[in-house]
Amino acid sequence: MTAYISLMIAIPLIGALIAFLTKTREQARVVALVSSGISLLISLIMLSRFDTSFTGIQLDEIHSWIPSLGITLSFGVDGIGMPLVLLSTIVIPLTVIFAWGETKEPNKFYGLILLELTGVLGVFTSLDFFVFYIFWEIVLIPMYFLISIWGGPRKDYAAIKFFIYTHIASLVMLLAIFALYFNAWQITRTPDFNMFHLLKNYPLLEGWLIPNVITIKDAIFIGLLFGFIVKMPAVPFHTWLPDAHVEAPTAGSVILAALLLKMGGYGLFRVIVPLLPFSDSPGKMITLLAIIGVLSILYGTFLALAQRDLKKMVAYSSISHMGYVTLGAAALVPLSVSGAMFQQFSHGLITGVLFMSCGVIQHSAGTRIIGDLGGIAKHMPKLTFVMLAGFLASLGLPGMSGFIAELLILINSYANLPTFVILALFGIVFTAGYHLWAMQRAVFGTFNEKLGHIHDGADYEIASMAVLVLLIIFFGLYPNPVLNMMTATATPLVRDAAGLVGVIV
Amino acid sequence: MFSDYAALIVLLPVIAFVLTLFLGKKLYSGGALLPIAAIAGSFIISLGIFFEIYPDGMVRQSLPWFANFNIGILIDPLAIVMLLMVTFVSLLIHIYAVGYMSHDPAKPRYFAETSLFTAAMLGVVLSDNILQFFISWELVGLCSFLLIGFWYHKPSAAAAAKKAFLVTRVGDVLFLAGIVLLYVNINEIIASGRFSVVPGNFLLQFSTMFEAAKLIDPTQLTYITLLFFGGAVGKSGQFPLHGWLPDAMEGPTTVSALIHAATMVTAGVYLVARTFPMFAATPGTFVPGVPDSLLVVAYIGGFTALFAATMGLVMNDIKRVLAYSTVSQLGYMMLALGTAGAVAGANAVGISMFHLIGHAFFKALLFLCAGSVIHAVGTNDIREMGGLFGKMKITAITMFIAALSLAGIGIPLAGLRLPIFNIGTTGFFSKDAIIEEAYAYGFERGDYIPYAFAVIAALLTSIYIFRLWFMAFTGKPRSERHPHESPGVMTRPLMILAVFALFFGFTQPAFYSYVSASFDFVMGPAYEGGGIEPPVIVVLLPVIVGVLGFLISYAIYYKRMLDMSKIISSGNPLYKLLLNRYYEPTIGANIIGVKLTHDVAAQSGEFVDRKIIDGLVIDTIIGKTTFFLGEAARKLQTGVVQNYASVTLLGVGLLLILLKLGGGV
Amino acid sequence: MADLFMFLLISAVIFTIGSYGIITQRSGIKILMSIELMLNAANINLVAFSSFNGNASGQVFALFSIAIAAAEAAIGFAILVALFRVRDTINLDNINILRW
Amino acid sequence: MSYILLAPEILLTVLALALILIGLLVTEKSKNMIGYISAIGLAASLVMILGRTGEGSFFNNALVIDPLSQIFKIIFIVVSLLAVIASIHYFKDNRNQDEYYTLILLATVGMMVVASANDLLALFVGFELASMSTYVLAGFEKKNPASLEAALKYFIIGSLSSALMLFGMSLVYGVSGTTNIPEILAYFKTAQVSGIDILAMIFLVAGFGFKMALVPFHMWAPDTYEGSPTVVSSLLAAGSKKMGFVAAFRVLVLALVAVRADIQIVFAILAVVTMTYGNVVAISQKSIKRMLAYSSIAQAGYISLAFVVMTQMSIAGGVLLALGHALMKGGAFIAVAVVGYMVLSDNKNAKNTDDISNFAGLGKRAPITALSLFVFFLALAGIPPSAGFIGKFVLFYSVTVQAVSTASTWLLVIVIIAILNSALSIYYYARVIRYMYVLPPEGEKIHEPLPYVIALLLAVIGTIGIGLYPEPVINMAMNAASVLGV
Repeated sequence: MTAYISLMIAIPLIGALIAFLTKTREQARVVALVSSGISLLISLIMLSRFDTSFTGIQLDEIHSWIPSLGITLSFGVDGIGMPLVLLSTIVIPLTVIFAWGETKEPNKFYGLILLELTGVLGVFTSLDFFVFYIFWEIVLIPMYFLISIWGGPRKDYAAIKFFIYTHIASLVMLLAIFALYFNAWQITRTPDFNMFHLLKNYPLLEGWLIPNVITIKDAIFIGLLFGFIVKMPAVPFHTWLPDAHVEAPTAGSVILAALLLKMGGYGLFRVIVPLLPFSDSPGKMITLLAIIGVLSILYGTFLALAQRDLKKMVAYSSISHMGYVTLGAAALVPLSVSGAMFQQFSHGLITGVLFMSCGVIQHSAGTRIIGDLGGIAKHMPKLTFVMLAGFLASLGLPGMSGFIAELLILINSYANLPTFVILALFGIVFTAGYHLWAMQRAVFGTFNEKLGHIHDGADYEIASMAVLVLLIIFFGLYPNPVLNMMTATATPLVRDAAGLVGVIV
Repeated sequence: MFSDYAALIVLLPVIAFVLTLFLGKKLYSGGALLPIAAIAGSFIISLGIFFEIYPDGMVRQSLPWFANFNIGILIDPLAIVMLLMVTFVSLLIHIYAVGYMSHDPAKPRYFAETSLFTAAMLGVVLSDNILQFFISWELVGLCSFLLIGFWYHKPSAAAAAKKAFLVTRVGDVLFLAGIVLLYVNINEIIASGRFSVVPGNFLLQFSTMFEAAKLIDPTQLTYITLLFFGGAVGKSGQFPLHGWLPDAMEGPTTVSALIHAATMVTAGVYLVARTFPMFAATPGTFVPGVPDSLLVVAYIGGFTALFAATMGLVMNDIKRVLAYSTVSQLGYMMLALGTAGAVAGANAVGISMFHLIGHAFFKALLFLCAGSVIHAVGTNDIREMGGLFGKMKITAITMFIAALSLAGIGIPLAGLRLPIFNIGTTGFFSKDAIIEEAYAYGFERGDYIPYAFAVIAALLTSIYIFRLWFMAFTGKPRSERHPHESPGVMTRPLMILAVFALFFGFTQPAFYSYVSASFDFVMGPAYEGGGIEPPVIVVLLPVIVGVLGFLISYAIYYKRMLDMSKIISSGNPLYKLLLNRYYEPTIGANIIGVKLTHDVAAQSGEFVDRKIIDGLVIDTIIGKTTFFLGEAARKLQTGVVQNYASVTLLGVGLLLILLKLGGGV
Repeated sequence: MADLFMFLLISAVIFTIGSYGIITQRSGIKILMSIELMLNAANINLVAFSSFNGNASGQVFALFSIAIAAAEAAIGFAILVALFRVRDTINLDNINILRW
Repeated sequence: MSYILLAPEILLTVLALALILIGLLVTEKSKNMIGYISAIGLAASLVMILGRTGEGSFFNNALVIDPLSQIFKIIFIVVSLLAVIASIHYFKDNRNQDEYYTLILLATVGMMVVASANDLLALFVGFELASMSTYVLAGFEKKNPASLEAALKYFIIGSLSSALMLFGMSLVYGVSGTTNIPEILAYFKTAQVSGIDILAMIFLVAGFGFKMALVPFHMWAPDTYEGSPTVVSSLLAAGSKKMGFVAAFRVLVLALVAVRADIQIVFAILAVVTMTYGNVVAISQKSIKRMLAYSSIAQAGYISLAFVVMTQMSIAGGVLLALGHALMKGGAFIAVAVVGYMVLSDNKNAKNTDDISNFAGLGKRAPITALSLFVFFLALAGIPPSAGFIGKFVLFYSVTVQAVSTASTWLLVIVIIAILNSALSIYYYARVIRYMYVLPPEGEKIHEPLPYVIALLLAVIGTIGIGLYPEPVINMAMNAASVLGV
């Protein structure tokens, strides 16, 4: 039994505690960088130990915790978790580097970032529903502080909205988990919170929750789904996201978009897809998912088009991109599902660049309103270079990771969800539209003299963005390292779903 | 041995791109030599491969990529001629650019991007599968975006770049949809056991596609091919997605030359040519015996040829005229694929590609000449030029040659049943063939509309190109600048191109038979010619209209027999319509782009999001109500203890009632 | 049997009077008295039931409750006196600095 | 039957009486030691209880020692211990300390008696002992009108409810002919339900509801908690409140048996109304003590979900939440006491020291206090890992399970209302947290007195500890619930 994962989770936690106690900014950020760096190292070791061909859970470990409720500290990774673990351990150190110049209460700032790392790693590796839920909740707290201490003018509204909105979602999810747990207990008569055991017993559920209105199975399914799609977030439960992003500090936005949203997608693959075939009305559920997905894609796109604030635009683009994840998952074809997983991974990298760009512009020009910017490329060539790369990746340019994901999703979902895929394709043009339009107005064109003297991004900022860009291109040209493990896991994942199609196709 | 290094054809320019981008500043003239060397290398390799595989070999290399896709190289006759043309023309343009861009501070970026541009185009040409084709295709689009917006500080340039990318993007999405549909259909026939991918081949390889095309449901195939054609329409600026091409003039002239001659726009035609077997396999439901997709291709092409030419007549920006001429010529190529495809099978590919390559030479030449003129005069407006002939002879002469070639001047001796081969410019050979095929098509299918388009377009072509030449080079100077001939680094390429513009045409027969053979392995050997001997008048007509056009321009713009300014100033509606480009920019950008998409769709979405979902539901209904309740309930706590006691006793009473309701005793 | 009913009736009446007093009276003293009434109503019940059930625990209970009631009353008056010292009133309507 | 089992209760009683004598003997100066003595006494009895094994019944089966009484006694003693430790500083140099600690100890004894009462008489006596001691404690600052008003309201409503309760008991005795709870239970199992029973039950519910501060018997709570000395508020909110619950657990089981399922509806409505009312009103409070009062009303609502589905799991959940709430709420009030001390040390005659504005920048001014308060609030909001979360987890679990397994929609509705409530509660907790950590401080960093710090840390350790390793307490709670044999 290996202990990589618990080590990887523990180190940022310890690092956070140390960071809180440090006095100077120097110490704080060094601690943050070192401890997140160590986690990165561990995750790389895990990657090297990871057997791509093996479809099940690997590097797993289990420690007893609360026997009376059958709760164990059990961790492990497979094709769903490993890439996201990698993503987290890549993004956080880069965020720390990007935020190297933070001056406001640095020790708290870096400490909270490390706490976030602990939380997301826990979510992506826990195999026990109880533990999963705990990490799921813990993640909220540091983000609440990141927004409400370092945030913008409406930070209080945004922070509390974020907290309560997602908290309600996770509580609903918790109820569904209760039901699953009880069901498993009735069958085995042994308390057990192990995710896979609970999911395994789901098909054996029966009966109506509300007679002739909704069956227990469907209710549980929808409860879980709600918990996840609010986190993703999917239209119409997305409105907390733009507010949170607009107010959050850059580092906060990066973590929020790159990692926290992925928790929702992770849940989709870990929980929803395996259950889908066994729910009482899979057709309806698939349709529901597909509608949510496409709605998010198009709605997000058009909303992004309408935004005046660059960062808000990026926020809506996240909604639109996460829509692809839902769509791919709904198609229940191995490659579409692994495409959706890859979309999560690549969006994590891409959105990092986008939000960092917004941060640099905000910091340098003092505004993010597209209309007030203009021609900043003249004074910020380095930024323009990485930012353009990020935007192109975000609009799905081939050769960048985003394209691989969207291609896989669209091309493989069509067989099961033709209508929805066509609608999604329709969105692509507009996606390109708002990205380029924003670039044209904000970055290119004649320099807006009102901005006064503006300077290019600091080297550490540009560096961390450049690293992300390189990764985006690398995975755009050679996705196999992560894609293979995703496909390996996705194939058995949808085996039971073979032949299922939505109500509307 | 060259074929072993086929991959280098693409990789060399890519490497050059990276090096120039990061080291360019330190090197001579912004590192221009790197891309030049790289592309020269690509050219040499291509040439080597050509001699290796001629007459009937081909190069196929392929590696698995991700999922069930692959990356690979396919060099068959169709590809190799494109390779030679692209590398050669692009090489000349790069050399020319050393002079043309000499004063620009951002040279490294320029040469890096053009190098990548070439690489992407080469990628398109070399692809052995539709996905890789699409990816390179998109990268071409990206580079065009970067290069058109090269002077990004000019708002017009930034806007043009965006327009180019978006409009072609519309096409790209159709193309992608086509790929999706194809992929699904192939999987379907595989699943149904009627088809299986040859071991060692891959799902989306062209060879696989062609085999599968025979089994796919015909209507589906029509959709697929039409979607592909949609992509081609976008990239090759066919109607109705032609609007971006004239605006693309915002970039440096050399870039325009690249886009119009060597790269980008030809990709669309190449796509149709590349997937020609699939087009040919579609059923003929409208005109019997004419595959539907080819019919559409023919009509769109023909119409575009004419439609663009009309606008070419009135443009005053020297580059705009050329741009519309490009659109129109691309129309010819599509027309050729459509009509000849219907009557002469795979020969269509040869015919169309021949025009494509010929056009590449004389259009590149035209643009470079224009560039040289602009370089000298410092304006794009032909009304401010004039009398340049004396000052810049080389430019003037080479441009005149190009004009002749474009107008398709020549003597169809063979067409006149004389025992001699035809004599004429490259354009003459390629375009006549197309028009004759259009006639043949009309003759066999009783549908002469494409032919009509072609002939009228030919007339207009000759008129506007000579109008351009006369206004620019003859008459008295209309600006007080002191133009001078361009440096050798710019004029040498002109001369070389001029040679090709004149004499490339003589390779016609060999070219046809060689290139048309590309698809023998799917469609079987193509039968010769249009199948009929066209009457003399048909053979002569193209030349006649060409000459006629020349004479008209000569009369109006040189002899000034009738004063154009009257017609123009009298603001007649037709002229307005043409000058405003059929109001395409207004409709496209303003109405569809801004009004509908942004103002209507996006803003209403914004309203729903902020005001209804967020404002109404979350903030008001949930938030405000809760607070209100809180305040109200709070007031119950009066602080007077009797009320508390009363409430307590009241509670007891309530419980009693409840229990009664609850069904107690 | 009948007399048990009488006792219960009486106690109920007393109890009601007590609760009425609590609701209506304004003076702390009267409130205390009303509470005493209610407690004693309960005591009547206990004693009555005790004799009806024929076991003593009811009466024991009553004794306890009487003692407790006495203690309670003492505390109540103590609080009222202390309050009177600082506020110069025991009118409960004015004693509402703590509210909302 | 060895009275050694009763050693903790006896110890505390003797100690309480002894303290008065000590108070007479020692000088004003050295009265401060009394606090330490009582703290040690409480600690000692806590140790005894934890070490106490075996069960037994005493005084003609009027008192029983069983797991249920055990866990609640632990709660009561822990709360008093916290209160006492905090009081060591809060009432420093007060000349009536001896009486103060005596009363606290007596109140504790009273609660412990209720916890193990097996006879209505014992229950009543214990109830009154605890109540009367706390009446006085509430008004202990006898120069402070607020404190006295708090005491008066507490007293009036309190004695009213004891009157109701006594009346109810008399009726129960009347119909069953006995005051021994198991015998009453046995009687009800067989007897036909009569209107008298229902009446009796309602009176009992009212009586206990007053202590539990269930709507509509809660009216006294906010005023009293706000007015009383803060340490006393912590005792009331965390301690005597639970006394109501243990009494309810002991007696209302038979209420359930007596009037079958109907009482469930009553409790369902009480619970929902209570939690919603508490949370909604808490939002708009300026005074933190008052806010905490309402929040503990809301918590009472959650806990009384246990009565809605009378399953072993649900009661265990109720017990767990009660335990957690005791720690969190007790700690929270003590933290408020520290703030009060801080504000007064800024400015001698500051009014309403617990106003939220005084919490600005607390994270900087009193880090330990702020951090503990932060922990308590998150725990109260049910954020893992914390005692609050474990309690809610088990409780909501039991309700959900009941809803699913009996396909009863109304239970589902109730649990959904419950989770919405606990999400809503985040709002007002987060508001204070924001004051503490986001807003800038308005004064110097203060030195936090040791007794407070100890009390706070004990509470924090308890809260987090139960969250991190709930195994033992869960088992305890399950055993306790099993006693009721539902």
